[in-house]
Amino acid sequence: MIQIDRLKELVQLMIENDLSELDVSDSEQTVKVKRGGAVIHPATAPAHAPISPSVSESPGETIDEDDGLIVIESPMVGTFFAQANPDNPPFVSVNSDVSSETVVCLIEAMKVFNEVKAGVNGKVARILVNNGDPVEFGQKLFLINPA
Amino acid sequence: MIQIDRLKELVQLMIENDLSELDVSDSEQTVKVKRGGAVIHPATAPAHAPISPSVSESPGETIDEDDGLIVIESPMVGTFFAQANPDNPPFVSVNSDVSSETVVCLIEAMKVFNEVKAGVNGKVARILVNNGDPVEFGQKLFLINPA
Amino acid sequence: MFNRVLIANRGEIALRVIRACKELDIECVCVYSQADAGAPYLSMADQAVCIGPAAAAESYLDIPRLIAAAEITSADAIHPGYGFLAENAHFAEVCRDCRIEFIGPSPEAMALLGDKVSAKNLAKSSRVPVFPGSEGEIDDIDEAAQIADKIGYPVIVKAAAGGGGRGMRVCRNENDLRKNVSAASQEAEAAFGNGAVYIEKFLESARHIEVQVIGDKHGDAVHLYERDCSVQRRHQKLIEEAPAPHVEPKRRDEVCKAAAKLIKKAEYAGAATVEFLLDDKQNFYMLEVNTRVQVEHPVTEMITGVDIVKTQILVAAGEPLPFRQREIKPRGHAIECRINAEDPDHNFAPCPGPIHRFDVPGGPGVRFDSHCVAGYRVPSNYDSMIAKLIVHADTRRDAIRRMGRALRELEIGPIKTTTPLHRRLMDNHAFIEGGVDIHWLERMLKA
Amino acid sequence: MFNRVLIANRGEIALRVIRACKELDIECVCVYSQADAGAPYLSMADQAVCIGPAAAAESYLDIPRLIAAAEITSADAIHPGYGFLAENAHFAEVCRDCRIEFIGPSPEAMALLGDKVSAKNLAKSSRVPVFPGSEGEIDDIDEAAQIADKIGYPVIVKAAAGGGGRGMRVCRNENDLRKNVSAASQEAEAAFGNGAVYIEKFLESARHIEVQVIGDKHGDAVHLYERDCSVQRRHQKLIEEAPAPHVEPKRRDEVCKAAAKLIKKAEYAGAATVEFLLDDKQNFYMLEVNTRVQVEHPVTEMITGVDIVKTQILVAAGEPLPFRQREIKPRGHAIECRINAEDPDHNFAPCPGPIHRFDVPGGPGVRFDSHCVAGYRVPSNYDSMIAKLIVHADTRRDAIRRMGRALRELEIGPIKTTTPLHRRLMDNHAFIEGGVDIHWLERMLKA
Repeated sequence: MIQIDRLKELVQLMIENDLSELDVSDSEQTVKVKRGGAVIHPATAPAHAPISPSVSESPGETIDEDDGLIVIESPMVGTFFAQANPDNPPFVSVNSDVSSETVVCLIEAMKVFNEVKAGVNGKVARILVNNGDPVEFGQKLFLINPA
Repeated sequence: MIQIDRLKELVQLMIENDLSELDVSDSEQTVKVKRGGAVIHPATAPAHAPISPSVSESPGETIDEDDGLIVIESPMVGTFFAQANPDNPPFVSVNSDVSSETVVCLIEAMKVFNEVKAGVNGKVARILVNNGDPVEFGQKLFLINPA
Repeated sequence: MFNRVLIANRGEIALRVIRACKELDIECVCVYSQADAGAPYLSMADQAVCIGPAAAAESYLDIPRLIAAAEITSADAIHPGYGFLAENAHFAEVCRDCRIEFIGPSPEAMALLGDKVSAKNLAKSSRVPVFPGSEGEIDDIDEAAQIADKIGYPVIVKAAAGGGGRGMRVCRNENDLRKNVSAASQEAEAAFGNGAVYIEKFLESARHIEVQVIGDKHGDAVHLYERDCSVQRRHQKLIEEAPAPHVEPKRRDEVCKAAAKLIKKAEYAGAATVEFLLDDKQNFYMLEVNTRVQVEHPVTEMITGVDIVKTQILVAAGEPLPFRQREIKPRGHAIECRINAEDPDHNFAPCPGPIHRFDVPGGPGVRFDSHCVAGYRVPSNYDSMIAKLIVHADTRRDAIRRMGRALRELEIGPIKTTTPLHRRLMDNHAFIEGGVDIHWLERMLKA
Repeated sequence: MFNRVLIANRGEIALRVIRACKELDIECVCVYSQADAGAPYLSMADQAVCIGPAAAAESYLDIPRLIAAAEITSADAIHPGYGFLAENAHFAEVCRDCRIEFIGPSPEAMALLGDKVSAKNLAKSSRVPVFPGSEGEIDDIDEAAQIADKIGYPVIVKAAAGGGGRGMRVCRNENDLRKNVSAASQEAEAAFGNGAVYIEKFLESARHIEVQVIGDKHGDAVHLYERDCSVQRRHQKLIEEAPAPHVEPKRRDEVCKAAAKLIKKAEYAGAATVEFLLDDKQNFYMLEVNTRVQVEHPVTEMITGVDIVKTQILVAAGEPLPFRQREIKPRGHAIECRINAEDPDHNFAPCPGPIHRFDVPGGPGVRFDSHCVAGYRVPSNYDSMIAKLIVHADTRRDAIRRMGRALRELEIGPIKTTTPLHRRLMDNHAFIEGGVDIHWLERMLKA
């Protein structure tokens, strides 16, 4: 049987600690309670913040939740270059094999060209930016199918 | 079996504590209740608004949810008088029998004394204001135990 | 000074008066109907008293209930706000009989300026420009035709006791006139119990300019310059500004001075607005006098630095005006946009209901007057204005830009409001140019 | 004029600059760290660029990232706000090298006024009153003792390159002095790589008064009068006001004029603040010059009508100041309360976290500058200021009353803020009296 007193105690606990949700169950009972409060406006909800790379001068990698692909994020803000100079072929293309040390692109900032390495072994699945594009810190650049 | 009284208690708990969702189950029962959707700030939550009497010059009556008592509300804003003049006894006291036409008090506004009738047959259970008190429109004056 | 002021109104103007009382260190009591129970502005008053059900006739318009509320709370003055009973001379009289100060003019001054014929006569003797027309009511149709010939068609037939367009008829020639005079008189008799009508020159197109004046009980009156309120829809003002653009300074000054003189002659203590139409030849013609604070008073406050509502309270308490005419030096330009809970995309259908999101603009030169907060529910019982956004800047162009950016910061939802329309208007060439007429907005909305 | 301004800052000052750009019809780009991703003020910029992780050293303080952000967005100017890199002459220099206009003084003017010894020398030649003390750095301890004798104890030993209290030592007698000079020098050497120290008169108790000045690239500089920022806790200003109460008008005018002259002499284009201590005999002593816009700039905007941030942008673009000294006529009194996400009942512990309720004050004379809205989460990575509440009224007493009522309208929760403390301060007799010293608040909090 549902005991009101027990429930009141739980609610009091929520109020005192400003809990917005409570979900308790044991073999006999399940209790779920939500409480007012935190309406986050749609427009002010944090945009999907890319996960920060642990070392800022090496690319960030995160596992893309969709299909196990690994993301190479931009470690800096600047301009994306797919090739070392206009006459060279691009560092990598879709289906290129990459190892942890493979240079995949350059990011130019303040006239300095910074090499970005794959940081993972695998195959390039997708390239998400075009040669010459401006990129932000944390922007997704490549999807890698890990070996 | 679902007991309405028990359910009312749960709903009361939600209202008092501004809960928006409640989900309780045990081996016998499952209760899920959601409330509002609009998040009302605690300080802006509507004060308990007394139910408007249908005819403004006759007292409002509502069934008090606690224990089946009927409420006589003030039909106007003014000063509450329990007796016709200082030398007279009060119109009614606790345990007085009242009929629909029994005058239970006067409300004075702009030097005019307005009679308030019980509007119900029964016994006075409680008197909620004191002689000479200012009263608002809709304020609870008497609780009547209906005959 | 008063000990306790009762506010016989609701919504934003109730909050405006609460703010003035707080700043003057006067206690305030706000009445409310059941539809406004729990509204957040009520908690800012020292006391709130429920006076009746949602219907205004049984709450905000019910004189005995308001007086009783003042009596049980020992209020020594009543501020009527605008609308409801603010221009009801009987209410002002009942207040006086009950020894409660009505924060506004005496019933006599209110009646004198509320009647269009007596107001017009007093205006003429104060050199306030009025519409040429009959001197008082028309007795004889031939005499009316002669007058109409003299002032030139079109003319308008109006009820002396009228208002809100009832009993008004435009006549474009003598035939029209002969038909309309008796019809208008009958309509006026039915509507106001007074069949007196008069005729005046009629303007096909004009701007709405009004002069803010405030008088005290010591025979002084000071004008606070003019406002332009020509952006209207169905006689409802939507945008107001001060000063009025493209008005010849000399004419403006003359009219403002004359308006102050009129209020002084009426022995009027309190805030008054003398409304004019301005034709395309820079001629002013007085329309009427409003004997209360106006919705759009903040634009005048912004350019003059005068707190009109505080001043109303001070003069009602018998204090002399705290400023002289020569001390009033307008600075910069101010604009007000009325934010109504209406859907401008669906013929301005009212949109009452709960507000979940209420993000308010800020920064320099921005003022926001609203009784709403996130979580408030706009009741369906009263008018749809939920906020006034006011900006002030050095020039009109700067003020328009500032209003544009402030409107883009304002986010109210999920109810619909007039905000998107205002955003468009701030980018509109004709509005930016300034000096649009009173029919401009309706033409624009149709186009 | 600029096409596009990059804002190298965050929070309320970023929004303040966005507002100025919008009103000047200039596009703006705002940078942000991952901790600020999704913040509502970013959506008011034309563009937002993520430049790094939460740590300021890798985002708001990282010069190459800021320059790169300006380059990829083709911004032709950078506004540094306050804090972070706003007073970093190297950053101003890098901007110049990259042909991006730094909205602030030239690196040379910044360095000249940033160094305390050179600033003091220039001040003296501009008749800006300074602390009596050594002329530049101390070479010899006996000479220092002689100077200290002349100006009288207590004196303070300061590092020429110093700031933030490091390398400062108060000496109450010659023994103290002899002990402290070399110790302070070693500390300064370690902290700033420069062991030069100087001595100055030390005031046990004083008020913090500062003069707002703004200069252009055409050799002009205008002061916008003074502010009083004496209500401080641990060198953090909590309340600022303009004008400063109880200052002898003639002394005030002299000091303001001298401050403008100093800025002019430094060939300084942009906003600058000359900070003073005022002793109980109405003597001013210059503390230092801040070469950026101040948090408390709105109080000056309220009394002068000048938009300081817009003016910064205009002068950086090479325009002459849009006003002359004689056109600056202060009107009324303004007060600012800093609303910090701190718990005043628990030693001002920071209270970052989500804001559910954010009800903002409004009405006449109220300005509210904040980057927050309901639903915003205050990040724990940066300073705790979440809003500035500013009021303006005719008199100081009216402004205090207005602030009191506005603070009672302000509701922020569930995080704790300094609001309740400010409410108490507006009722405090000493604050109402005016002219409290810089240690008053701490004494009051202890009592």
